[in-house]
Amino acid sequence: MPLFGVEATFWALLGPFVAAALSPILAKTLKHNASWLLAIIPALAFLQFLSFVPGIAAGQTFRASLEWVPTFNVNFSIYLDGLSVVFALLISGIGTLITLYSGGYLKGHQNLGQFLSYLFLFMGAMLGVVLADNIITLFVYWELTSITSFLLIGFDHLRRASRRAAVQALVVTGGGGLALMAGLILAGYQGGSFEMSELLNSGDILRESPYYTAIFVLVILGAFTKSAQFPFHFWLPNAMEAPTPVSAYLHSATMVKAGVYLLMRMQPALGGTELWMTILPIFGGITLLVGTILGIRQTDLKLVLAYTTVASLGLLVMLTGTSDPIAIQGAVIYLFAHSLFKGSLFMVVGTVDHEAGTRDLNRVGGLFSLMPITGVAAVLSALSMAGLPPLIGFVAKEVLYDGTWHAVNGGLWTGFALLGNAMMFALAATVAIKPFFGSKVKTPKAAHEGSILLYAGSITLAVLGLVTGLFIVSVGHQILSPMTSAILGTPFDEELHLFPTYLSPALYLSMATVALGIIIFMYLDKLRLIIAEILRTIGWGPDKGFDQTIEGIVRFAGTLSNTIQTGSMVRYMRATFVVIAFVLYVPMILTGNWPKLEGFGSLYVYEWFIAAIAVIGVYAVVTARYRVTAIVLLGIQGFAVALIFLLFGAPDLSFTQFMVETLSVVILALVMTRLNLKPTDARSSRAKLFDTSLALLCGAGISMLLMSIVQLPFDPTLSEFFTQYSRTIAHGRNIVNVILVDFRGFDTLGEIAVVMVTGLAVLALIRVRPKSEGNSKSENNR
Amino acid sequence: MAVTQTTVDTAAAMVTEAVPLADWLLVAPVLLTMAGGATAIIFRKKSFVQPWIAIATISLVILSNIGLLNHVLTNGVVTMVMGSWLPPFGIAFTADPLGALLALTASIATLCVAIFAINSIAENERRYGFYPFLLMLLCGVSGSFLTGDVFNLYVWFEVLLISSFGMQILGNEKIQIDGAVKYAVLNLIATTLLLTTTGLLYGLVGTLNMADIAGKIKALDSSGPVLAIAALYFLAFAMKAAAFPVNFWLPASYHTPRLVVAAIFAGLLTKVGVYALLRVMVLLMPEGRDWLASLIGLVAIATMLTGSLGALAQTDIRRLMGYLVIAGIGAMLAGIAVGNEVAISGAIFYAMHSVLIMTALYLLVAFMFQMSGTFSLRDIGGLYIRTPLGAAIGLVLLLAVAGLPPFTGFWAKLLLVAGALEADRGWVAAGVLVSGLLTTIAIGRLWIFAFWRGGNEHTMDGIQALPIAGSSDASEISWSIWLPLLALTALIVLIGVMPEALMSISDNGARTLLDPTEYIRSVFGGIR
Amino acid sequence: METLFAVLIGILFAGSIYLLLSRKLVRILIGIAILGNAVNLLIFTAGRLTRDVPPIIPENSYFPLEATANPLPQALVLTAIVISFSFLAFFLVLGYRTYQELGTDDLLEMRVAEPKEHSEPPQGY
Amino acid sequence: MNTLIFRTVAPYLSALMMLFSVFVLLRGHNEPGGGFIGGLIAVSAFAIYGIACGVSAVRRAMKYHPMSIAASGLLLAVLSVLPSIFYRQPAMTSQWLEMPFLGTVIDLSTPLFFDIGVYLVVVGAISSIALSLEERAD
Repeated sequence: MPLFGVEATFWALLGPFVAAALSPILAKTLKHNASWLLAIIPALAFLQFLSFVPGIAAGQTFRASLEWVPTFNVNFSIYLDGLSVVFALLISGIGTLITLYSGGYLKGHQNLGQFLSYLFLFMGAMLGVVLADNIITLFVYWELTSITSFLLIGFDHLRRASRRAAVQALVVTGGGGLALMAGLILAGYQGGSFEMSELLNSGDILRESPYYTAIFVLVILGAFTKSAQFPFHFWLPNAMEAPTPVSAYLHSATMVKAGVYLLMRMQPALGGTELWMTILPIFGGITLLVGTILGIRQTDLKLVLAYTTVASLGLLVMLTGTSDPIAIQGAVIYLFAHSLFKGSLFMVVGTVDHEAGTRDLNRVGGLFSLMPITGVAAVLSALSMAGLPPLIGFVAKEVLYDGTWHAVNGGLWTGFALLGNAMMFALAATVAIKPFFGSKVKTPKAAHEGSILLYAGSITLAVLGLVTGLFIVSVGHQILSPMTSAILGTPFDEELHLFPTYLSPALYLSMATVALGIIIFMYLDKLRLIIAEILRTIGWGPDKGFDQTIEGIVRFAGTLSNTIQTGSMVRYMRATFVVIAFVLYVPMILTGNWPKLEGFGSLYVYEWFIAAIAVIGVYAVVTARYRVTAIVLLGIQGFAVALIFLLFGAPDLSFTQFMVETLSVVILALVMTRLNLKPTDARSSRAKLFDTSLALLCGAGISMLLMSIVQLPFDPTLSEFFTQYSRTIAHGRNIVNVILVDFRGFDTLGEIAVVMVTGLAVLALIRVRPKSEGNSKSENNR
Repeated sequence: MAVTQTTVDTAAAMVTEAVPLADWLLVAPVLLTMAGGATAIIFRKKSFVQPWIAIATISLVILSNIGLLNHVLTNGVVTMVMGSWLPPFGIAFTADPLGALLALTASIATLCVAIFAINSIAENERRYGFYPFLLMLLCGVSGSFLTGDVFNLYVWFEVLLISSFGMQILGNEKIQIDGAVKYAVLNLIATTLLLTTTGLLYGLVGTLNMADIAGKIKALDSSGPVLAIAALYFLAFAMKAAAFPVNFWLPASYHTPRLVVAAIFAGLLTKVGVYALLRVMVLLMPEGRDWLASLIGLVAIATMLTGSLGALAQTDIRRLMGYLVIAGIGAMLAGIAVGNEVAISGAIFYAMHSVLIMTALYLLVAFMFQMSGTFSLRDIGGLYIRTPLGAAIGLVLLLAVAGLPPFTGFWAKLLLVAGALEADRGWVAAGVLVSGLLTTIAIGRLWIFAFWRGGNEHTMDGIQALPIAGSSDASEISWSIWLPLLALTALIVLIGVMPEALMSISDNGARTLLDPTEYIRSVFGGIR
Repeated sequence: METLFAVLIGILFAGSIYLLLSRKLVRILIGIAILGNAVNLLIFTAGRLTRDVPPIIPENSYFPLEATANPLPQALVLTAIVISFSFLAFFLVLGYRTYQELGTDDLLEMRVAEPKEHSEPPQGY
Repeated sequence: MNTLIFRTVAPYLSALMMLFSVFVLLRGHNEPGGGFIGGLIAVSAFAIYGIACGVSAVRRAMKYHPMSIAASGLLLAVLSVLPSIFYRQPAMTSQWLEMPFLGTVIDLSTPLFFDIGVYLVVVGAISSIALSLEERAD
């Protein structure tokens, strides 16, 4: 692979995995300083992605492909366009900062190496998701993010809450992933290609396909679970059990945005239909409101941020769903802005937690003088989040209002957006003002500014939010508009301005948002109490539902297994024979192929006689009351069978049958008479009736099947061959023996192997003595 | 002798041209294991040489199987007729990619188990036949995979069955005997059904050679008996493969023998049933398969769901793994139910995956037992802290069995789902996916309980686990566990990351099954 | 004449299945013995029956002088007899040891591997 | 059963039966008989000897452990499959060697060795089962 150009991107994809392998080693020797060294890898990847920006702004796209599983059309292909490159930039860029931050945050932690390892694995997977062109490759990376986030969320694994959150994330996002897999494969078959870049051009075929609804439902199941859309939103706040660097990374630019990415990616292929334009905005809007309302309820700063993330994701899904170009442009800018301010705010909260020892809203205050740099970062980011000029968040809000206002059903979506944004404004204010301003509160730890590792990330991202806001025109041209074009599938380049050039509805909406936001902020404490009260009254949520579902499934599984696997051998046998009877009769009934009851005429009397003896023998055995009688009677039918063999030209068989039958009876008698057994059958008469009918049914079925076969003409080619060559080539006059040792000698080889192993197995049964009961539990299975 | 010598046209009855030596690779696994098994019995009192006889034999078998697979991939389906008798008169051994691939995988799993057994099977149990049983089991399994004759298939089934009986009871503890009764009786019914059906099939078509049957059965106009025989074969092999609702024997017995034994059982036994289903339902009786497709689909889904739900319901890790075997069987049946190239190739890939993963999982159970001294999900815990490497192996294996990428199980599931969707059988795909989700929950729980949790289920939050009584340190775990466990895990990761080679073999195998011309041509050569 | 034997085989199967369904291990063992005979007879019959003439070539000929019984099913049955006999022997000893170890031959009382009391699966995380 | 006459006669009877079993084995290729039946007759011979003179006497008479006999029988059978490899023929292709012996011609052939293998396996394995069962009885 070359070091420059499109192919070099494969190195950028490989980089994080290399870093993951290096982390434990470096962390062992360099401790937290290892993160400086390791951060170089994502930084290099960032530069690599950056090199594509001018080309993409000029309307180019890039594609590179390696063979992976050609048998099944799975390629290791990457597709770089406006959409994927922005995501890649965010993932690698913020990833670099998070790497540094992790070093500071987990300084001195004994598992720092493992942590960085998981983080890089996640980063690699996430880069793969956004860059993969092949839908199967995309899915592989998609599930990898689920698995690695499982490890990251559960990092603090000795706490039950962490484990629960990790499993929850794995089950919800992994489960959604399975639906996505089916959806993507269906789309691939319908669209005629497994490459996303080609699939995007067959949007019309997909939208008109009879499978469109199925594809749509499956794909949005994947996207909604990953991006925490209502009612799957609950795993995201729980994932806050993870160390803060994880939250800052997963919930700003990466994991949770994967679903949004997917929807944006599929917009040209699946978007624009009524279904798309209804379901997405509705669920997005609901998620927006649920997220903000639940956010107000929280006092834990990290949880406040988590719920606003949920809300922001809802907003993004809603905007994408409208399929309106301006709204999508709004989504793009908002997504970009959100990645910057949310990443920064999470790091700020982490730093506060790290330095002050708490992140409870009511236990912190007046930290600005103690932690000025962090404070500045917090204020800048919060301004962006609140959507105030001159930060990029403001631009985002202007454009998105413009979009919803003009979209189909725009009024409703605008309403959702207004309410959500106002609450978001209030929450942004809370996060920035409460901890840093106002009167000083005594915190568990004496707070002061942390090391550069701790503030570098947040201040960088915060300043970036300001810079991109100030230079929005060129940022728009270079980065945001190409991304919008990629989502729309058509070129889109509308000039962006920091300040509106004319008085638009968007500006009024913006002002209304601020006004409403301030009111909410003022009554925040009261609102919190009210919401808490309402939630208490409801007393149930999807989070609790998850536990109940799992518990229910496990309990149901237990009952089901115990019902099927009763442990009663008698039931097993009955079930088995019922199935056998079923299989015997169903083909006959369905094909109507019953045998003719004929052909008794040509029999001699003694043949009837022998058959009768055999039947009597069996009947006697079945009804025998005592074992010994049964065993002796067993011989009768055996000898009758031997006689039949003799009468029908099989002396070898007959002799063998005589010998074997005698030996069987002798051994049976030898073994069984030594046991002190009760003679009774011990079956109730009802059970006997059932067993008798079942046995007769099976017997009759086999009889009829055999009859219908022997009434057909027979093809004797094989035996004619054996007869012809038995003496001439194989030098034997006893054809049966020649078959045994020559024509079909391998059967005999297998047969004597069975005999030999039987001998050994019986020896093992008799000679090996079990160990004494006391230690058998631990001894069994060393 | 009084008779005058007659002239015989030998060429009309026998293969007369020289046979390439490479064709002997077809019978090598069977003959080697038989010779090895017999030798091990002769030396049974020298218990320290036993493992090495077995390991040497199995290594040779692996080499021979690699050669065979290579032979098949370069020259197409390979046939050798025993005793030079022209097919269909003698017994033919025929290796197609399916058979050769599974034979190789099976021998690899057996080698791992043979190594694991070095330090885990007591002297007395070695003397009474562990290694001979193991070798004869491999003999029966290899014979089943490679034979091209239905009656001969039955014989090899019996070889592997009696060997498995021997392994099952080794130790003679109460629980083993009880498990053995259920295992043995139910399996005997299955093989008897198999023999009955084979007898009926012979009565119907007058031949036993698979290629010959595949050709002749098409010519039969009477569909009734053919369908009945197809249904009976399906039932017989479904019992062997442990499909719902005839799989009672598996959960009743897999937790009872020695773990080594459970490992090889889980790896090989059910897969032989699946193999036979593929061979008989797809190659020999495609009409029967088409006719039964919906039923097989239902059975597959029921098997997958009862398997994965069963895994969720268990407290004993060994039983949990047993249910995972069942869930996997359901997935393979789903491939047979769908029956197109992608799905069949998925079933083949899954079978290969299942041999490796189930063996590895029981080795993992042994490892976990050594570390914690318990099989109960309630009592186990704290393994992550004590053995990060073990935890990583555990995670990889469990993710692989749940079908998550980038491990072997994922590719198998992918093919199955894609095949089902391509064939417009979305409900089968849904079954595979739902079962995958349930399995994910089950393995997620298992992993957090055993590894992440600090101690047993009563451990308080965040408190470092105290070592559980009877447990040992990771460094005390014998190399005879580490080596096979690491090797299998490495193989699973390697195939998961680079699946192309095996995908193309599976695909090749599926094509050979679906279009029997190559198989028939290989057996009959230029005769027909 | 195959029809008669088809009926006879059905009866043998029915008898053995009835025994297999019983609760007592000894009866099951006897059922297995009968099952083996039933299957052998089935294979023999499926290869069609011919009276009297065994498939043996006279000493002064290279081919049988008249139509003989079909030799192939005989060979198959011979293999099957041996195998079923081996299995029967194993089962007999297994039954014997079962009684020794578990002290019962009643299947409903054999609950070591799968005990009667089912434990609830563990919950929680 | 355990009379003096029986004890005296049993060894001779057993020896005769052993001879007969070998006869049945060898003629198997041409007349009814063969390795399996021959083996069963030999087992009966050992059984009679065992009932008369005790298990340990049988073990002494057999010289090798019955399982070893069975295993060598299987080895012999496997070996008899192999010679065709030298003639570039498929496995198990029979090889015939006509040896003049005391005026008659004896056919030495791989199927014969194969059948002897069958005989040994049956003798070894079945008598091992019988012996171990009889031992438990004591």
